[in-house]
Amino acid sequence: MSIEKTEELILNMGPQHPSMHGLFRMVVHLAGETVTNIEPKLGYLHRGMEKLAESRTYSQFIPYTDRLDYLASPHNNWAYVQTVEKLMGVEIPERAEYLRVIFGELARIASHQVCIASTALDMAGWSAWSYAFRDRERICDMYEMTAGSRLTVNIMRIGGMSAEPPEEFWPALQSFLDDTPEMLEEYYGIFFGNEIAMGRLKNVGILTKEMAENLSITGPVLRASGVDYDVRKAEPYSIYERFDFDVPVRTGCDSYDRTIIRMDEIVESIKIIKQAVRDIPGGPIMAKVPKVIKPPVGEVYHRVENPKGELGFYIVSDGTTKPTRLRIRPATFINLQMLPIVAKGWKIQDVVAIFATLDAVLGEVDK
Amino acid sequence: MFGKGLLQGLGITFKRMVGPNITEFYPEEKPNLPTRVRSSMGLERDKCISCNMCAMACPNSVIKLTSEKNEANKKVLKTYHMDVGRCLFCGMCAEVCPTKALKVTQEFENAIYEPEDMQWDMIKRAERKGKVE
Amino acid sequence: MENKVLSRYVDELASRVNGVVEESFGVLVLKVQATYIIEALTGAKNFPDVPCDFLHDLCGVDSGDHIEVVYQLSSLHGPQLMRVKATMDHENPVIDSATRIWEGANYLEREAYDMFGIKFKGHPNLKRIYMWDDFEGYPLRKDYVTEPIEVRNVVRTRIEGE
Amino acid sequence: METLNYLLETLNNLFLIIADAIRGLFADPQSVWANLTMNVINFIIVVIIVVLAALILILLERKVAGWTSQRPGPNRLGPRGWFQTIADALKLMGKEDVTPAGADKLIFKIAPMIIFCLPMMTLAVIPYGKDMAPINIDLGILYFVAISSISTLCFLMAGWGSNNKYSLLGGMRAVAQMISYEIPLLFSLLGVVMITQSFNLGVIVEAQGTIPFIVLQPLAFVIFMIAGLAELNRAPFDLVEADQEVVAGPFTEYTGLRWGLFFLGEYGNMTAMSALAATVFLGGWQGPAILPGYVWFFMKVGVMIFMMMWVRWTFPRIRIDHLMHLAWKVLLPLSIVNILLTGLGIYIYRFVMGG
Repeated sequence: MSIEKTEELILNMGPQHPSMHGLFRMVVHLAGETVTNIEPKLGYLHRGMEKLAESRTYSQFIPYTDRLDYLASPHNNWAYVQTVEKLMGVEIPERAEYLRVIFGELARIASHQVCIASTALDMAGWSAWSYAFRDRERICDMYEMTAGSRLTVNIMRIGGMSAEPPEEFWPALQSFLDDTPEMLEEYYGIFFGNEIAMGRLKNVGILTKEMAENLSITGPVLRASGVDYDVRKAEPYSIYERFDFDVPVRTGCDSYDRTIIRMDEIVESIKIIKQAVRDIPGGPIMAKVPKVIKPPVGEVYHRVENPKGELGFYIVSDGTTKPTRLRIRPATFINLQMLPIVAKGWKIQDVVAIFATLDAVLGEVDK
Repeated sequence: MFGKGLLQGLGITFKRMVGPNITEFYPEEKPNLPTRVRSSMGLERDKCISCNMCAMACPNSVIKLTSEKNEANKKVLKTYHMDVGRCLFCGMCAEVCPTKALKVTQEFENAIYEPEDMQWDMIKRAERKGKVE
Repeated sequence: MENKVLSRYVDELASRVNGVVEESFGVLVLKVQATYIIEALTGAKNFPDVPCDFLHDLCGVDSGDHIEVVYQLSSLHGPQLMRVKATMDHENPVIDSATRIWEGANYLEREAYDMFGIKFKGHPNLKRIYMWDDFEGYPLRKDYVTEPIEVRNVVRTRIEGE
Repeated sequence: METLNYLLETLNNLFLIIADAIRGLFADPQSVWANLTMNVINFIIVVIIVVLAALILILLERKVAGWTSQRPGPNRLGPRGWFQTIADALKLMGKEDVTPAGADKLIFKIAPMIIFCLPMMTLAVIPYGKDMAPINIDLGILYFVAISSISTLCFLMAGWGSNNKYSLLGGMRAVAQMISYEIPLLFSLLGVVMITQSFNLGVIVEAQGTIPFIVLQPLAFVIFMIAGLAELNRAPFDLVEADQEVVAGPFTEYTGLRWGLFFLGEYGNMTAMSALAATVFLGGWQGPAILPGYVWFFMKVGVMIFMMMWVRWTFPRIRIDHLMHLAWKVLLPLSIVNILLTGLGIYIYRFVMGG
């Protein structure tokens, strides 16, 4: 008679799984419902962005940056064009800077709304999901009327912006800003204030401050672990030092704080946009840049605060029209390292929730 | 008190349930797209000076155009093909066009059944569009 | 001011690890040989006053005749920035893993291995991360040959009578 | 006024009159053959109720889902989309019936059939109107709960038979969840049984002539609703078929009409549970005599079902350890307290009334 032993159940989640946010795949080792180990497997959306960049000119690569973190595409444009501008030493006009800030912060709001929505959806909060997406549509409309696209906006150019916002943009922006407190109240009422959601998220997936620093975590996930660090404050790029805003920090280190900190960030973004709309000067939106962009020989690293973490571009130029090496520092790719460490010992349902709070976008993870 | 959040949530969904809908009834009511929307490309043959700027600006080498010289030694467009299967719809081609011969258009119903239909012959498309209107 | 202090420490560190210090766009770049990398990184992490204790990014660069690993260091407690470059042989790039210093180097080193074939000694799980396991070659190296568009771009043609 | 009253009376007893007429066709209205015919007719009626309820509820569910998220819901087929479920059913019939390679074929195939039978068996004891229970048995409540708990077995069979890890996880969750919630469910009903001193559903409805038991037993009603939702695997307790975690749990591998049967069974069970709630707590067919009894009954069932759907589209899903915690540490003690209070109340009532 053989002795039957209990075995680990090895469950393959993804790439086709409803809560894997795209094409993420993880192999989950389960003892009953409890997770004993997770092996993330990446590369199902790998398009070889860095390789593509080596065969594109500097301006041709801008549309590709849209496809990185496709929920906040203006931010990716921004990081990239600023890196090239830094390399070339281009000064861009004031109005363009303000417009960049407005679009960047709108993108941050949109991205956080998607994060809140998808976290709710991964816990079967269907209505919360649809409300957040409903409000995000208004931001998409604003993108559409300015740049002509709703998702992959492609709005920034090396040296400025691609287009001046049309007349109907400003009233739309104003009414959106006016409605945001109501929106946030609704998200809170339907999701964050809900006892079931709190029970699911609070004290789950603890990422301590030390772990976060050691794992190179950035962005809201880091700030939810109690680290007061934001590139916009620590190393102000663009014109962020002109605005008065706070960096929301929470010390809960759990899934709940990782999600609700995005609500706080939306509030701060609204503040920034309001100041930018108040102060925006007139003038041109495009600096004088040569038709063919040929940066000098050199290397530059530049980072911005993407909604999901720090997005960095490292460009090595050899003086030709195409970069020798273009490195993208993807925020969520690095943040994803915490998943196996944090999720160990929790239930399979918590893994889904923790993954949602990371707000991973597979376009950025897989590049 | 435990349960307050639950009741609040029920209240919000009930309010939305009896409130107005936000749906766009798409096939019956066509959306009114802003003029900057880049859903497809339109070419005006007469304006084109065959400068090849669009083909050079394109990140994915979607555009292939040929030209020939006419009696006045001016370049005239002969063929203009777009391999839309590779197109990112980034609008860079329309942006660099010096004569605005290539423009973004708001025709968004681009779904097709066969992969070979993704090869757009822009001149033919322009002519066909002229007939329809 | 801050930068001067950092610059002094970097110079000291450079003399210890036989490195060269350059400056590019306000960021100090420390170039070392691959064998000294652990010493350089630990040194940078433990600078007094201005520790560069946050591994911001790690990537490989193929500069033609040799391969480099570039570490972008920063700190969560100050504005200091620093870049460490480790140079190695193009044919057989081997370097010590930084995972013992920062756990966050794990995926980044796997990516560098995947794209450049840099072998990180002491890495807990050095496997390809983006490409599939039996993929041949290292795509981001300059000597990697990509097939032209015409070969890749296979379009199904319509069968008559469909 | 006289004629109106007469009309109402007739409407109220419409089905009884029809039944009497059918019985009247036989030489001896109480013969075995007459009884058999009546049973067959009752059976057919129950099947029609289950299928119709499922068809309507699937549409209603999608409509409610739409309304909560500010959409109109399905609106393509028929007036305001009323024929959507029929089209879906036809589509399901046309689909290929796939059995996974490693499946335990017998178990895999009979699981949906059994689950489809259960709502018919349970709905047979519900009194739809005065003297209108298809089968009037004295242990109605016990029978109902016993039969409805068989669905646990079906979920486990489907989960095990599919040879799929997600299904297995879902099946295991089903067993853990449904067996736990059985106990508070039955205990919450015991208070009502103590008051009426009968397990017969007809008697329970008769006892609510003046006051529905929801007033006397509010705690029991809340416990019953929560436990009932869990028993039905409805959100926020739908861990069994949670699509975000175990994709669709036991139903992952099912296609076509087999999957459709699961769906019919689920909505049938939902109707049955709402019918039980309406019968035991909301007074069943009792209501102001402006409408026939069965209309009142179905209106109450409708309200219960709407509540369930409303809850489903509002709340996120509960976690499995919280689920167990809720069942064993909250609902079970509360239901026992409820029984205790009911007993005390009955004792005081008798003491005061001098019984």
